[in-house]
Amino acid sequence: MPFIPHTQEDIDSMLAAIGAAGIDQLFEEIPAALKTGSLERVPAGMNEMDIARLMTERAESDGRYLNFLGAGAYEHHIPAAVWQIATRGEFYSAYTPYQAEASQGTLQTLYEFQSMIASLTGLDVANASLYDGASALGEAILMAVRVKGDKAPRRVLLPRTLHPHYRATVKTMVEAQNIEIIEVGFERASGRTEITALDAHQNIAAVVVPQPNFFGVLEDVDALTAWAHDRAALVIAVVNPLSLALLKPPGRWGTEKGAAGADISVGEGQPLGVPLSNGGPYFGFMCCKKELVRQMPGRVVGATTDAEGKRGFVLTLQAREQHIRRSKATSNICTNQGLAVTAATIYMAMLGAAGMRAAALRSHENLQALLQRVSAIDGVKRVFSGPAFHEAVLNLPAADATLARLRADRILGGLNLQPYYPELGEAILVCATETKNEHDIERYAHCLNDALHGVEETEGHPT
Amino acid sequence: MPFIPHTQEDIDSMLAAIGAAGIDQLFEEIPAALKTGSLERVPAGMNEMDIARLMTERAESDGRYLNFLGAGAYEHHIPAAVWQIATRGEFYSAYTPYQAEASQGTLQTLYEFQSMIASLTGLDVANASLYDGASALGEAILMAVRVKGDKAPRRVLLPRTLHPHYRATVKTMVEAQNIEIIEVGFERASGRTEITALDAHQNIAAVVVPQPNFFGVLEDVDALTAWAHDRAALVIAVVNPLSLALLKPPGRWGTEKGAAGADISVGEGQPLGVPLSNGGPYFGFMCCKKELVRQMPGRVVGATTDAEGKRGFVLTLQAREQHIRRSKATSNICTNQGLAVTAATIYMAMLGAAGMRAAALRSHENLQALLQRVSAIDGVKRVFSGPAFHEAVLNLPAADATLARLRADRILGGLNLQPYYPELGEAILVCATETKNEHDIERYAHCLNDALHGVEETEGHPT
Amino acid sequence: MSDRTPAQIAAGSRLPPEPLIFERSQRGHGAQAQFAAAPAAAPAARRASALPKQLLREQALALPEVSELDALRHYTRLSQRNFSIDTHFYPLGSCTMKYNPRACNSLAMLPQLLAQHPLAPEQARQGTLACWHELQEMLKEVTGMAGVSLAPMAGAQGEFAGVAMIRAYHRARGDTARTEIIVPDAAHGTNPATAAMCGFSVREVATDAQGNVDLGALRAMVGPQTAGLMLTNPSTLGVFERSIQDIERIVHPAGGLLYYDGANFNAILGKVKPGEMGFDVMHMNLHKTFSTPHGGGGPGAGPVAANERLRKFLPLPVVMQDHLHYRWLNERDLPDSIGRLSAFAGNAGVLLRAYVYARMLGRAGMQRVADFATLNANYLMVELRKAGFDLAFPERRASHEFIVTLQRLKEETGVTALDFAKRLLDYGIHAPTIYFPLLVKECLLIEPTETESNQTLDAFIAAMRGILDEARTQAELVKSAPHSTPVRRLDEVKAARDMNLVWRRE
Amino acid sequence: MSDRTPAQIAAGSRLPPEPLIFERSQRGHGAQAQFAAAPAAAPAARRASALPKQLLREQALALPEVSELDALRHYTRLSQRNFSIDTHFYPLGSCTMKYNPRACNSLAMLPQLLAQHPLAPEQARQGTLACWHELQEMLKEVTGMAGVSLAPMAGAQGEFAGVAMIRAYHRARGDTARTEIIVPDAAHGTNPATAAMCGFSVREVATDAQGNVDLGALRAMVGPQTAGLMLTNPSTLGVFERSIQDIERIVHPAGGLLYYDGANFNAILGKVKPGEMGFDVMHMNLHKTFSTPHGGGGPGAGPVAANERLRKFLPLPVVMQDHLHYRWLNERDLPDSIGRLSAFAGNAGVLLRAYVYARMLGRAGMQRVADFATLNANYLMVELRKAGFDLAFPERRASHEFIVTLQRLKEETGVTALDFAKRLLDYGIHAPTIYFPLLVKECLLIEPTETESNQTLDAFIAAMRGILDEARTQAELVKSAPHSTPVRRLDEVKAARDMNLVWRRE
Ligand SMILES: Cc1ncc(COP(=O)(O)O)c(C=O)c1O
Ligand SMILES: Cc1ncc(COP(=O)(O)O)c(C=O)c1O
Repeated sequence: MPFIPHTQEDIDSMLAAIGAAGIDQLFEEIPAALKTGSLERVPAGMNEMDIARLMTERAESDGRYLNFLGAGAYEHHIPAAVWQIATRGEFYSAYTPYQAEASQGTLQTLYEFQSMIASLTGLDVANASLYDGASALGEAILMAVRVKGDKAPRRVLLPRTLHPHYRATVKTMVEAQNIEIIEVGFERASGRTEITALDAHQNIAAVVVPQPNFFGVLEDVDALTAWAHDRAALVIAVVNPLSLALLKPPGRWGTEKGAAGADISVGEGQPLGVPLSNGGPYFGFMCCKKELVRQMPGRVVGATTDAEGKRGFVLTLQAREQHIRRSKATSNICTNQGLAVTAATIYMAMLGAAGMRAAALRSHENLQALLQRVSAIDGVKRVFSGPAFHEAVLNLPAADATLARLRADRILGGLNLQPYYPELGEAILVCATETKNEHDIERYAHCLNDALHGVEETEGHPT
Repeated sequence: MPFIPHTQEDIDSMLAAIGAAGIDQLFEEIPAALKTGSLERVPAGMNEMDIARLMTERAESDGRYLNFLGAGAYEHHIPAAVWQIATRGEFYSAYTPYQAEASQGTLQTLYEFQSMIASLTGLDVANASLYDGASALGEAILMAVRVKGDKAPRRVLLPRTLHPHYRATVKTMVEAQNIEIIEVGFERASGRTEITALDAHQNIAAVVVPQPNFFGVLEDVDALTAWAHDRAALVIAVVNPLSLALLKPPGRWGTEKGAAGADISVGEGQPLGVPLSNGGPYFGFMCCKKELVRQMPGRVVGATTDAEGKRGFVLTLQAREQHIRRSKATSNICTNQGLAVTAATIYMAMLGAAGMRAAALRSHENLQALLQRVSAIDGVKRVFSGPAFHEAVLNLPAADATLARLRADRILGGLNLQPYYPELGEAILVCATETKNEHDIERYAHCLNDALHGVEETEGHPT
Repeated sequence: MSDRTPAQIAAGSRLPPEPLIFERSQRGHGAQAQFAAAPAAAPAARRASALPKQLLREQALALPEVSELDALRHYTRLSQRNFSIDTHFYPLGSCTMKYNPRACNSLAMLPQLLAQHPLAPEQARQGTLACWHELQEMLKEVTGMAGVSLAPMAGAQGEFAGVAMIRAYHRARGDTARTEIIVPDAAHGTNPATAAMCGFSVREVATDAQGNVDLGALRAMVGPQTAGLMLTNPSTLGVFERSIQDIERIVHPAGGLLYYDGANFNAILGKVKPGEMGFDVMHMNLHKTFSTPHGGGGPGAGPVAANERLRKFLPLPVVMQDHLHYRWLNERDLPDSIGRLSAFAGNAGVLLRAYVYARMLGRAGMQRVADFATLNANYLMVELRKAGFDLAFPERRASHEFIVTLQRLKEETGVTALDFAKRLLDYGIHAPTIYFPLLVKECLLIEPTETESNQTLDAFIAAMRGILDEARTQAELVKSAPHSTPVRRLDEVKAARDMNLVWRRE
Repeated sequence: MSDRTPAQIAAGSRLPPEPLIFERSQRGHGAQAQFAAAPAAAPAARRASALPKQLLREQALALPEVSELDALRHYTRLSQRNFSIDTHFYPLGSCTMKYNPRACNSLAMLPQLLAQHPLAPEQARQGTLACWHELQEMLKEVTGMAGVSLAPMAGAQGEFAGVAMIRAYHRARGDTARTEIIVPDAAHGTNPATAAMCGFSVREVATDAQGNVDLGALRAMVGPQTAGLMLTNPSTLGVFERSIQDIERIVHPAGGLLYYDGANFNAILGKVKPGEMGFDVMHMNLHKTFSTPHGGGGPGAGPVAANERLRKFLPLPVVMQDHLHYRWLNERDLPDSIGRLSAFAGNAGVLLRAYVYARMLGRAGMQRVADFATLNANYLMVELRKAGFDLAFPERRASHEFIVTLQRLKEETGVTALDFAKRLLDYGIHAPTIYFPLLVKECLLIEPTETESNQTLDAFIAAMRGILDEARTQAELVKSAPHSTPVRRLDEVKAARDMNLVWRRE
């Protein structure tokens, strides 16, 4: 029996010890009427050899594409060591470190992670992960409203430059909490959130500030933070952690203008060594100012000492969590994204500040090179003028058909923005990270030019 | 600097401690005339991201084939766990267990390996590996001649049914030892070694007996062993270890006929969980009777106890080895194939007797199914009548062209025997292991039929 | 290594603690082979200097600088300072720490799968979509439900989805008076926390002496304000909720819905279908029942399944098969959906692991899961009773887990469940869940899972016996455990007080 | 776990020994998910019963029967009972235990590469052949040789190939009187053993007080019977053989050839080319200089390189580039070759790892190898001298390694090199090579490699200092080391006497 070692002899002797006539008897407390006959629609079992072949064939069936998609999930180089270590059995098959003395490996790794991500965001403390960037934002909004207290307004400004799926997730998560989410628009020319438009809103609990925003455009985070703090609203930063090797950390936003930096910072951890893998498992991170820590959701690891005075690590501040506080907890989250965090910690330890800066910088430069190259193509136009990080919006004729053409050339050319931002017309969001070289950029431009102006081709892409 | 952590500061302080002005000064003892200017023909370095892409592209460039090649290297299912454990850093990056107390992981694994392989071959003792099956046979012949002593004849019978590359390797290895290697032929009908032809030879030190032989045919090992022992010659078995889950172990060969079983057994360990990977790293194994152990080459692990009486494992009988005995050693071997042996041990532990028997049996059955199916094709004929294990020789018109046609269908159809056994005419050696299913066999037969009788096709295979 | 002074290295020292990676850091040491090369010559316009200065980082970044070898060595050594399924028996109740087949990991991590972008068009990912679709279908079958969404990323998020669906259902009917969710007092903390996140107030219903929901109390609690009841069955007490049919007959007629917390689904997989027990909506913990890795705390996956009534509220996205083509259902296809739970499609790679596991088990294998999880648990329970342990529910069969209470031992010897747990670590066994459920004093919730052999179970029994003996003869040894771990018992109070949550250069 | 009785588990116990897998075995337990399924219905003719009965196995097979989990757990736990580069500093002299980059492993194990059959036609493996060809070219460049064969599977097999080529060379010239190979008395054991396997008698030449070959003795030894001299440079004594040009001027004119044992190539990579030092043929240890894994004893790879005179004797196969196509050279292409050394093409996967490593280092990286290996060694040497250790060659620069002799310490305290080595294990450091070369009494041959940071070197120095101190103040502690390993000092004499080499059911 796959994964079950018992022989008939084992079964017999165990049943004898129990004093039961058969295994079925162990289920005697279940009302007979409820017992299931069969699982007809579940196929028969396969051995490992056969499933390995099936999965290999499926994995290969779709082929490989040169990828210029970003939009919240980024292709970066991941050192081979990262997942070779993260998938070691001791990390892979352990669980939440409830028994601290038997889990120092996981606990210390998480403590190191918290330290690293807090340094990246420039904030005081961090938790040990939430599910993903979008749900982390949902949690941050709930947290901000809790921090503001029962008497404060339950109104949050959410810029339209934020990832549409983040906005959708937030909507699902705050839906039952009587929180008013107000979307604020962006300047058509720069692609930045319209600060003047914010002034229309009063009594705000929190303002969400993405950096870079969904369009790859860099927001004027100092001004936004100052605006919010002037109105006693909390600032929730939504950041790409890799970009923070290059960009001003949320903890410093607006400080020149007298603001005290973002109060909470969340984001998607995927760029830190987590493969694209169809969208998950990734991890959300959350950092905040020290004084807010008791309202923070998620597990937190702290340093302490043992009976002999040696340093060690434990889960701490558990009184915030569901297993202690139940319906009064800061969140219902229990299982988080530990393994992805382990990988991210190893990634950050390997790259360090210099390596991450190099990756961010090269990504930035590659995008610039790509933009320079495709701008020369007739009909292709950059939509926003603001400075961009590693993705940008392009206008071009017939986005959908163009992307299909590129696909036929084994290129994922970008995301069609039509369903999300019809106001932008025929537009795509295109991304270039450090994984792209000059040859790739040239190939992209060449195929794009062909797609738009080339000889009429049959649409060679699959179904 | 890749893999070198030193900063200029580190370098300076280390040089200061040494009292040297620069690194170059550390090389001052090297005559200036010998110092190399440059390594012009070595390309510039690449970072991991770029080499990963290059290797991935090269690996993918040749595409995937359905493989019916055997001939000494066999495609078997390998449990995913095997190499995930074997490549754990503690196994992967350790070396020969000279410090036993710090190497119990490797030592115990090797002891377990020795136990398993000795059980498979039915012999008393085993070493911890040699390079591969072919060189292990070379070592076995040298060992047999040593065992026989200086006064005995230095003449060894080597059947022509043995893998041609094994015969070539033996030739290289014994070349300087004044050993006469006599090739003995096979019966044209059965594909077995011709026992009657052996009688022509006298004063033999050892007889080599392959089972199954290169043609996949099962030799009459009992008769061959008895023949050799009647003449006081040692028997060196060359066996496929996986087949021994099904076949009589060498240690029992000829025992019904009064012979005492093979004296030495060697073989290629690859079928035990080692991937094809272009031919290596594999490992050779060697087992022998206890009384021959002091002439055995290679490392050996033994059980012992520690200062507190606890069981532990050490390298033992080292007085046979080069680092102690130098020019009088049983072999010059030092580094062996430890990691592949580790994988094989895990493989055998996972499959156990039942799993290995199932793999062997299914391989046998698949070959039978394949033979049944292709025999129906006009022009295809099985060459030998003897019972076969998991490969067999087929006659067909124009072996080379037929294989090229199959290759165009992404099938590796077998090995062209023309260069090795011109006497067999247009013949190929074809193999089916448990990895092939009915659909694969049908596809093979179908494409073979097309290749031989189909509509004229252009040779679509890559240059 | 560097931290073991000669004095520390006495005879028989334990695996030493490992310094922080920051303490290994030295300026300029870094894994340079991993650094992106600068482009040959980037025109000024492309460089970072082209970015507005006020948006750039000026502050130092406190990331460690260590060579690749030092990083690798550090995390390898850290890993060795963990107990895990792969190294230790891990009978952590409620968590189903069964063997995580290695093939599930390597097949979900095939390079081509890791390279797939979550927004790549469906045409470029048919192979993967097929896996998820088949997984949805298998989960429908084992739950007896009409629809499945794989979106939730853990059990708690599955609960959120399910309870949000209950809310959406009542709302859709204009039934806005239903503001309460009932949970048993033995319920897992995520149940009340979830209900609160979904805007409900939480009522706890009592448990009777046999571990069942107190039906009288339940009857008294149910009414037009009841949105639903959340129930784990077998319950967190390790027993099957026998009155489930009665419960259904109380809640449904009152207009409430039944939520099934599938954390304990391992106990009844292939035996009973929640949909047939009368539940309307449920989640599964794939990291438990379908053996995806626990990963030191996650990631898991918590698919949600619903019956006909509730399926239209399922969270997005969902995969459907359209002739031979697979595609995502989105907001336009499922307008009543509670919406998205994440930026993409949940823990996609975890779902692939579960898919591989499910295909390997197949129909027969799934039915064996509950059989052997239950056999192992009952065997342990009976043997521990024979060894002198008190069971929380001695009259009941164990489900896949059961509870031992050390209340009497504590009174006799002062040894607590915590002490006992720590001492088990010295025996090379991960402790069971302790102090949960809160209902049973000094409790150990023990779940062996079906993948452990009788040999391992017997070794556990021997260890439990040994510690019981120690508790009676040398209590101090137990109370000061663990003795063989890299660190001794850790001070949790100090941790909470100091709030040392991030490392700072001194 | 099962083997730790309560009594054994005292405070501070070490990682316990792990039982044998056979002792975990229980009939019928097996990793069934790994078993090949029987075909639906195999006609009788296809079954094993169709095989002649007398050829079948009747004897039981003493393989363990354990579940997949138990097997995984066992070998995972065993692995933890190893020191390794990935977990410990490992300054094992002569073995170049440098960091093994993980990318080398994963890229050599890409699924498509693992699936390639060694007899697949060249057309189906152009990508792989390209890698090997480029590796050959790079090795030619760094050795200064005219041709390379990648066939040898370790250093010793490379030596065999090289010495067999020397033999073939003399034979081809009809010069059959050359029956002797000269090796320094400090040579590695494989040198004389190889010469003997190639049918030569071995003469050992003495070493002078500075660690160089005694030129007088050499001159006296060389003659018409001399086939060649095998030399490691830097030698196994950790110093560069300064008189190499003189040696060349002695051996070559006498008709002998020069063999370079490349085990220490790490010390001079990119600094000196053996071909330019006058060597005719040589091997490299890719598992040393090119950082392929040592794997608990192997596999390695020992490519052989030769100058114009000897290249036609290189072993088979060799890759050549023919326009844009790569192909194998075989017996027909190289009729003078010494022939095959293995069934296929050597340790192909190891060669791929070396290729990846070489490409990552590149030209500049290769030149840095010797620089930093030498810097680290000289730093350690100087610091250990300062700490009071005696150097074997205090007047010399260290190459990439150097020798400390504990002879004086032994006389003073009774602590031997073996004791010292065992005590280092307690400090979490793998011992250096001890008692090799045989020439220096109570020696430690210490090779840090270039990939270790100064921090690690300093920790090593501190440990050496600490043990020196212990030796003087509490010698018994050192003499009874190790204390913290899973087993204490093991009885090698008993092992050789008992010859317990395989497990048997009792
Ligand atoms: C009974 C029960 N319900 C719910 C959960 C929550 O599941 P998750 O941790 O996956 O969010 C758990 C898991 O710990 C559980 O045991
Ligand atoms: C100096 C020297 N020569 C030769 C060898 C033999 O190399 P291998 O172990 O790869 O056969 C070694 C390796 O141990 C060595 O150190």
